[in-house]
Amino acid sequence: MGIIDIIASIIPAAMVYAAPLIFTALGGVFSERSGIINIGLEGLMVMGAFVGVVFHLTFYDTFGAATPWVSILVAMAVSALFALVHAVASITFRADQVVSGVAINFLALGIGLFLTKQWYDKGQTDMVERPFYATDIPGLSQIPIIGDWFFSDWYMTSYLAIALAVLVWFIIYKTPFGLRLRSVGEHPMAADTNGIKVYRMRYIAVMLSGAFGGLGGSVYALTVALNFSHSTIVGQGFMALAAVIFGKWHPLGALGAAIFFGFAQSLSVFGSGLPLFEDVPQIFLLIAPYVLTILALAGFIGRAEAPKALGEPYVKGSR
Amino acid sequence: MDYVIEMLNIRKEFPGIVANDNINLQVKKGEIHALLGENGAGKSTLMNVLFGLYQPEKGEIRVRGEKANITDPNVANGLGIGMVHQHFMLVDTFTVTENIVLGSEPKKMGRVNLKKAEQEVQELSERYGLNVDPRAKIRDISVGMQQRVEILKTLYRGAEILIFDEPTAVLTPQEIKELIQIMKSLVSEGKSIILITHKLKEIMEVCDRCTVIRKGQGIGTVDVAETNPTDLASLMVGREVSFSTEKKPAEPQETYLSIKDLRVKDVRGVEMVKGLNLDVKAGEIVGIAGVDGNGQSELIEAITGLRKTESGEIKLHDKALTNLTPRKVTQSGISHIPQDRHKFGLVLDFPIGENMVLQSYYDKPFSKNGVMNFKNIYKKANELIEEYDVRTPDAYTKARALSGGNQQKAIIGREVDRSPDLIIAAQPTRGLDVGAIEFIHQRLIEERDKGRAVLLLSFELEEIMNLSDRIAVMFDGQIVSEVKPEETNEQDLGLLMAGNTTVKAGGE
Amino acid sequence: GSSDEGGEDQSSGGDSGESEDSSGEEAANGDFSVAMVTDVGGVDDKSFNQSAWEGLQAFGDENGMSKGEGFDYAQSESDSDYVTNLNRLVRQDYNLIFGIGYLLQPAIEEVAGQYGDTHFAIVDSVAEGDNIASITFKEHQGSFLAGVAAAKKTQSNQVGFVGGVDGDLINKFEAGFVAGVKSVNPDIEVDVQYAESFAAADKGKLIATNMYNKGVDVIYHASGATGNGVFAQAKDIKNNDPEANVWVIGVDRDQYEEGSVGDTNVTLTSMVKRVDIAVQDVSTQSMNGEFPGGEVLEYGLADDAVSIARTNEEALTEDIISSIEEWKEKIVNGDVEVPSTREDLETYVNSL
Amino acid sequence: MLFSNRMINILIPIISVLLGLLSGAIIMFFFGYNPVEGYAALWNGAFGDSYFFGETIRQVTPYILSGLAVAFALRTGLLNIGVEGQVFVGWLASVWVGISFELPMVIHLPLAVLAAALAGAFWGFIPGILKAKLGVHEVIVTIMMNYIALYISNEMVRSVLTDGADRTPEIFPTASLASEWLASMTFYSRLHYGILIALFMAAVMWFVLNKTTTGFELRSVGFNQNASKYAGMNVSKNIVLAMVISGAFAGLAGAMEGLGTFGYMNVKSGFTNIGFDGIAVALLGANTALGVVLAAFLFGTLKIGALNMPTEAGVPTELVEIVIALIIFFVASSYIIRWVFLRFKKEGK
Ligand SMILES: Nc1ncnc2c1ncn2[C@@H]1O[C@H](COP(=O)(O)OP(=O)(O)OP(=O)(O)O)[C@@H](O)[C@H]1O
Ligand SMILES: Nc1ncnc2c1ncn2[C@@H]1O[C@H](COP(=O)(O)OP(=O)(O)OP(=O)(O)O)[C@@H](O)[C@H]1O
Ligand SMILES: [Mg+2]
Ligand SMILES: [Mg+2]
Repeated sequence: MGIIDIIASIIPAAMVYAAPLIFTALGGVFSERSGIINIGLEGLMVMGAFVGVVFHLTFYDTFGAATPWVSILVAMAVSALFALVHAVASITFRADQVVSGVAINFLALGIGLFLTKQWYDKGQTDMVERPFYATDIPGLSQIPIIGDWFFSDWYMTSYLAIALAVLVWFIIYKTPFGLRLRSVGEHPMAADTNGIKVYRMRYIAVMLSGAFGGLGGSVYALTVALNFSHSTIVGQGFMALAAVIFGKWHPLGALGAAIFFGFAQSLSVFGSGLPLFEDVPQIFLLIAPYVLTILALAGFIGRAEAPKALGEPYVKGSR
Repeated sequence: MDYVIEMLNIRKEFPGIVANDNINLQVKKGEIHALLGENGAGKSTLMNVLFGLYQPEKGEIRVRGEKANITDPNVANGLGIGMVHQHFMLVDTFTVTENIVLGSEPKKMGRVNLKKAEQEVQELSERYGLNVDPRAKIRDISVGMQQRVEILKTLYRGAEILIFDEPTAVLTPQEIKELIQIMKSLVSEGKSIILITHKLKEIMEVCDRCTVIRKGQGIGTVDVAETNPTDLASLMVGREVSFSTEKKPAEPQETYLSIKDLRVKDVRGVEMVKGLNLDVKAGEIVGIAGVDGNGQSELIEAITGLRKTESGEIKLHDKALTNLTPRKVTQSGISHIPQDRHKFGLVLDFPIGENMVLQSYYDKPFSKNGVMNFKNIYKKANELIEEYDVRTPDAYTKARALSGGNQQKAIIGREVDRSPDLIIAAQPTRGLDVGAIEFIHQRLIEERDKGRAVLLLSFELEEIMNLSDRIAVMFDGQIVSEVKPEETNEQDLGLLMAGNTTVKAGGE
Repeated sequence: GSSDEGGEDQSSGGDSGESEDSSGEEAANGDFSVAMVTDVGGVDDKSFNQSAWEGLQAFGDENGMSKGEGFDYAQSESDSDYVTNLNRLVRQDYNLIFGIGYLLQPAIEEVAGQYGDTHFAIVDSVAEGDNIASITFKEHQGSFLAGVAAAKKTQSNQVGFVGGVDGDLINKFEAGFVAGVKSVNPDIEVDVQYAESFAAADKGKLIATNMYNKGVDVIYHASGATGNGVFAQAKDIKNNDPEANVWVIGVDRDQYEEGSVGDTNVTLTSMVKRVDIAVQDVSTQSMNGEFPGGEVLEYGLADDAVSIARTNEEALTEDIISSIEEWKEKIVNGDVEVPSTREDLETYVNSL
Repeated sequence: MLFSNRMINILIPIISVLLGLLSGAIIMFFFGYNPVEGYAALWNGAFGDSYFFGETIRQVTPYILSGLAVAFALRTGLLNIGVEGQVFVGWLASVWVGISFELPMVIHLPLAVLAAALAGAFWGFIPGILKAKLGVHEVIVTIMMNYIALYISNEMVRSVLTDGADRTPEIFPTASLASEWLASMTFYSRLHYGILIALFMAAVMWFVLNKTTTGFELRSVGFNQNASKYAGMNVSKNIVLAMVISGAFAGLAGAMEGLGTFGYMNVKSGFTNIGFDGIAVALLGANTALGVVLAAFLFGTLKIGALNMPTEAGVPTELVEIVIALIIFFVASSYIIRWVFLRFKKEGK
């Protein structure tokens, strides 16, 4: 297999790995940009995966081929509502945001598995019959090299991830909403004095993080895992959190970080077949993605500045 | 009489404290109305009520004669009330324009129309002679500029009534002058201004009337034309206050601190101190006068070990201090009252008592073999609290809960008590009321008289003139001239600080 | 809560079980009772835990018992729960207790040592003790036949093996599979990769992507939920190109369902491991007083305890089936000794 | 006065726990289970007899230590999500020492315990030094270090400690924390001496943080780095130290498993969750030593008791997961409980 072919298979594969992280990390960006730490991304993904799979299984007969798309929408909606728990606790009740996020993680898994037991009478759901499928983009996939790399065997959800990252970048950096969102995360009191409803912005941001986390979880479930169980989401949410910070709380940074993770993972799998890595012991390939991340951070990504008000509940008029 | 603002019988409580107790405030159209009171008297609270940040427990607000229910800043903005806060309400990472338009952005196809916004800001800025760069990031511009951005924010929203909460506390004399011009031009356009300041001189200079509050209660309103600073001060404090601090002439002795050809870079790597020379002798107060941003902060950070020096030499009693750690510097006999008390001076979440031993906790009698002795710590703390009149419920109260003035007194107590050879006091009275200022000045002079060297950094010429035995003017990273306070005046000093070397040291 | 009648709580052992004199399990059938402890997979893992539970249920049906009365299970949430769960069941006076999965081996040994009167059985591992029966499967035999199927099916002469976590048990699958493939055609390359997890569907998908891209057309997975990713990738390719020659061989139970893509199916076959048969068998022996304590029971092709699923009739052609039958014959006869470790595999392959 | 502040502080966690249990009861009821039976089963599962009590304490032991690890770091302003990985390396190191030497117990056991602490400390040192020197965010590094620990430990078990086996041999009895005496007292539960180590470490944490100059510095740096630097403290050193101590606690949690509960290390197919649960334990315990001990106790009780719920009351164990989550929420949202109290207080006057 030539290098071009190898790349052609690595790119879409890396994107499959990256897409759920991208979605979820975008959610994390929203939340943390508004000043709310979201360590509950894992739980939001769990909720998304659970809802996505259950909805798909239940309504496949109704929606047919469109079911995966409807399912991820429903997963977004439910997860957004679920994130409300985090919002109420950390915004209105001024809970420690890390604590509340941890609780979200427990709660999502608990609810997901409990309901799975109730509804399916077993520890995991059935497999969805018709998940997302990768496709070639007609026309574009014919372009030499580029076509193979970027337009063959991609999931629509992978394109969606990139598109949403750009959209979120636009929203956060170009629109009034984004300006207000960022101001709330940097200096909520300044925002307040400018007449911005700090609580409302934060509620919206946390719910958006729920929606995006739900999207990430459901996309993972409907492209990769195909069912829901205790072993469906195992750490992806934390990787997404890492992508948020790695990407310096920037949507495109998070996109880059998630893709970086995707490539690192792919390399660790594909590597054993590449001449360069043939003799590298398996263990090194296994840990390579994680070591590379640390090296990248230490080497050239370096210090990242979090939103200034991150983690601090806003109390009107406090000093 | 048509008042634009009437606040009647306003009462505002915080847990355990009544910040405003039946206060009245009536502001006429087109006037500059001063609001005067000690630290913690409740001025900011009253204004925050007017601006809709706080809801009063009782009382009524009328705007242009009509009863108003100001539930949040949006309502205030709508009523034409704008506020420049004591602590700036600016987002550091945003540009000037972004900060100004935030919350009422011009839009174009769903996006912020930055071009239009920048243009509008530019126009406004020119119209009032504010001279700000709409595209600069807040963190890159001076405090004075930041304040103008705050003013622009209110003007952009069409404010007719402007509240300035201690705008001059953080400004250089030059900037203060410019601000006063700006305020004058604003009222000449028919706008009304409420001005909070501790500087009686400023009240005398620009204000029409003055409302005084003391410990949360309204004392009354006077016409500025019919009063004088001394009366105002005693009205506010409730006793006589002396202004120019009494002091004997200095008796300088041997040189304690000597700095030779010092060069220091700032965070961005720009050289800010460029071959500076300075001596401070025992028994004298040397004041550094200068416009903010001429390397003063870097100089002090270099002396205290908080910043690396590039080259040059710092000596205390002939012992080199250059590039020692802050701990070593402290141990060699230097005390430091930092410019930013929240950032450097205190661990706000520690009890005030533990803050009193922030540099000495590791030493006897506060600890032994690495184990803290809290009994001794709090004993010491209570002594200092007593001696320096730090008003706090007790030594176990978190530093955060104290008012700025009391926080500052605690720091001064701590620093002076270590009986250092050299005290570096950077803006020791920033934002404090006259009573507190008086107290602190007294302490610094006492220390001088005990034979300690004092290096004073202040952007307030009055403070420099009053306290210093010798004034070193700093400009562009160097001491450009040295003058005696009795041989110069604020005018000449101002020129020297602006880098004008044609003024002869010592004045004519 | 024993005063409440009916509902979910039918366990007579429950709270009263602690008192020795309560007559223990007065199940419908005499007073024999049997229970199992799952590993962290849970009783419904669609894998050996589930299969074991089905065996218990079947045994119960046969003997007129119902869940909680005569047979039951305890689910483990983490490795440290095994001992606790085993103990709980001992205290509830079960006569025979199964530990499902090799992970329970040390726990079973420990608890069995403390309770000499209770019978224990461990599945998938060998434990020492007179009151322990060790139930193992000749997965290598089944995997061998899976290898035969793969070798017959491949057109590219490249097949793949995806393992969960590298270790003795999964190595058995690997060795058998490779041996099967090579026995049919020594020239076929077998690509072996481990995901180092039984729960990493994403990794499984990456590995499958890599393998299929390299030209592998049949992948045998022994990797739990990681295998979901392998199925996802195969289905994906198949969906894009119904003509594509991509196959997955399932593991533990018939994974036909997992392979369906529209009208076709990518599950070539599955290496079915009938833990239920073994569990039922040992339960019956124990009930009849013939508990094989201290013995190692090896269930293999001969007992039909490992077998090859034939659900996908379209894909598993006559030709393949007859080949499988042929090799099965040889294995059962003892003509072929299927290797169960990597070392044996090497010897075996060299001898071909 | 109706309630003193002190009393409110004590009451809040208790009320949170009760609210959490109450919510759990409502859920059980809603899904057709009998909450009384459910909780009775949970109680029996955790305290039903001395065996289960012993097992509960055994489960509490590593939770105390992993909780301390998270709490210690948080007290100094660092979020250590890497406790999980530090547990792994601690476990590995303790077993390594346990199987590799034959020494008298007085040397062997302390050595094995120490090895675990050192290994954990080293695993904490890496994110610590990267944070201190390069400003790299500890959250990412610790997440990555978890995976590295998992894979490396597995590899070590397979290739270094054994010859390709899934599990190391048993440690020598001289390195074991297991105790005949404790076991026999609790009907052969796996209760071991580790609980003493855990409690001792909680005392150590309390002492270090609250009574020593080191603790003063650590807390100071946690609150305000600038002021700490101004006060002459070495900020970098303290950040590293915080992570190292935190990692050492976590490493000890690993030793509890390696030398106590299991006596060996095996190839793991995933995380143990001791470290992740430690985050919840620490936060439930308000990051104080005593709080962590109590929270670990609650956590261990719920986890062990839950195992009994399906067999005895037919309630799925997942329900306990939900209850735990709700308890954490109520503790986190204590502001609202406090607010209610203050309302009462005001009106009660
Ligand atoms: N959010 C708050 N919560 C509790 N107490 C407060 C709060 N804000 C102000 N206070 C208290 O109310 C009193 C009045 O404070 P305020 O800030 O209005 O004083 P001020 O007159 O503006 O003082 P300064 O000159 O120092 O700015 C002080 O005792 C202060 O500690
Ligand atoms: N999801 C997250 N995103 C960003 N930072 C996080 C996140 N989770 C945890 N942290 C980090 O958690 C640590 C503890 O948070 P906490 O707000 O309690 O500490 P702090 O003393 O306020 O620290 P800081 O000075 O960083 O605000 C901080 O180092 C913070 O940076
Ligand atoms: Mg913080
Ligand atoms: Mg004020």
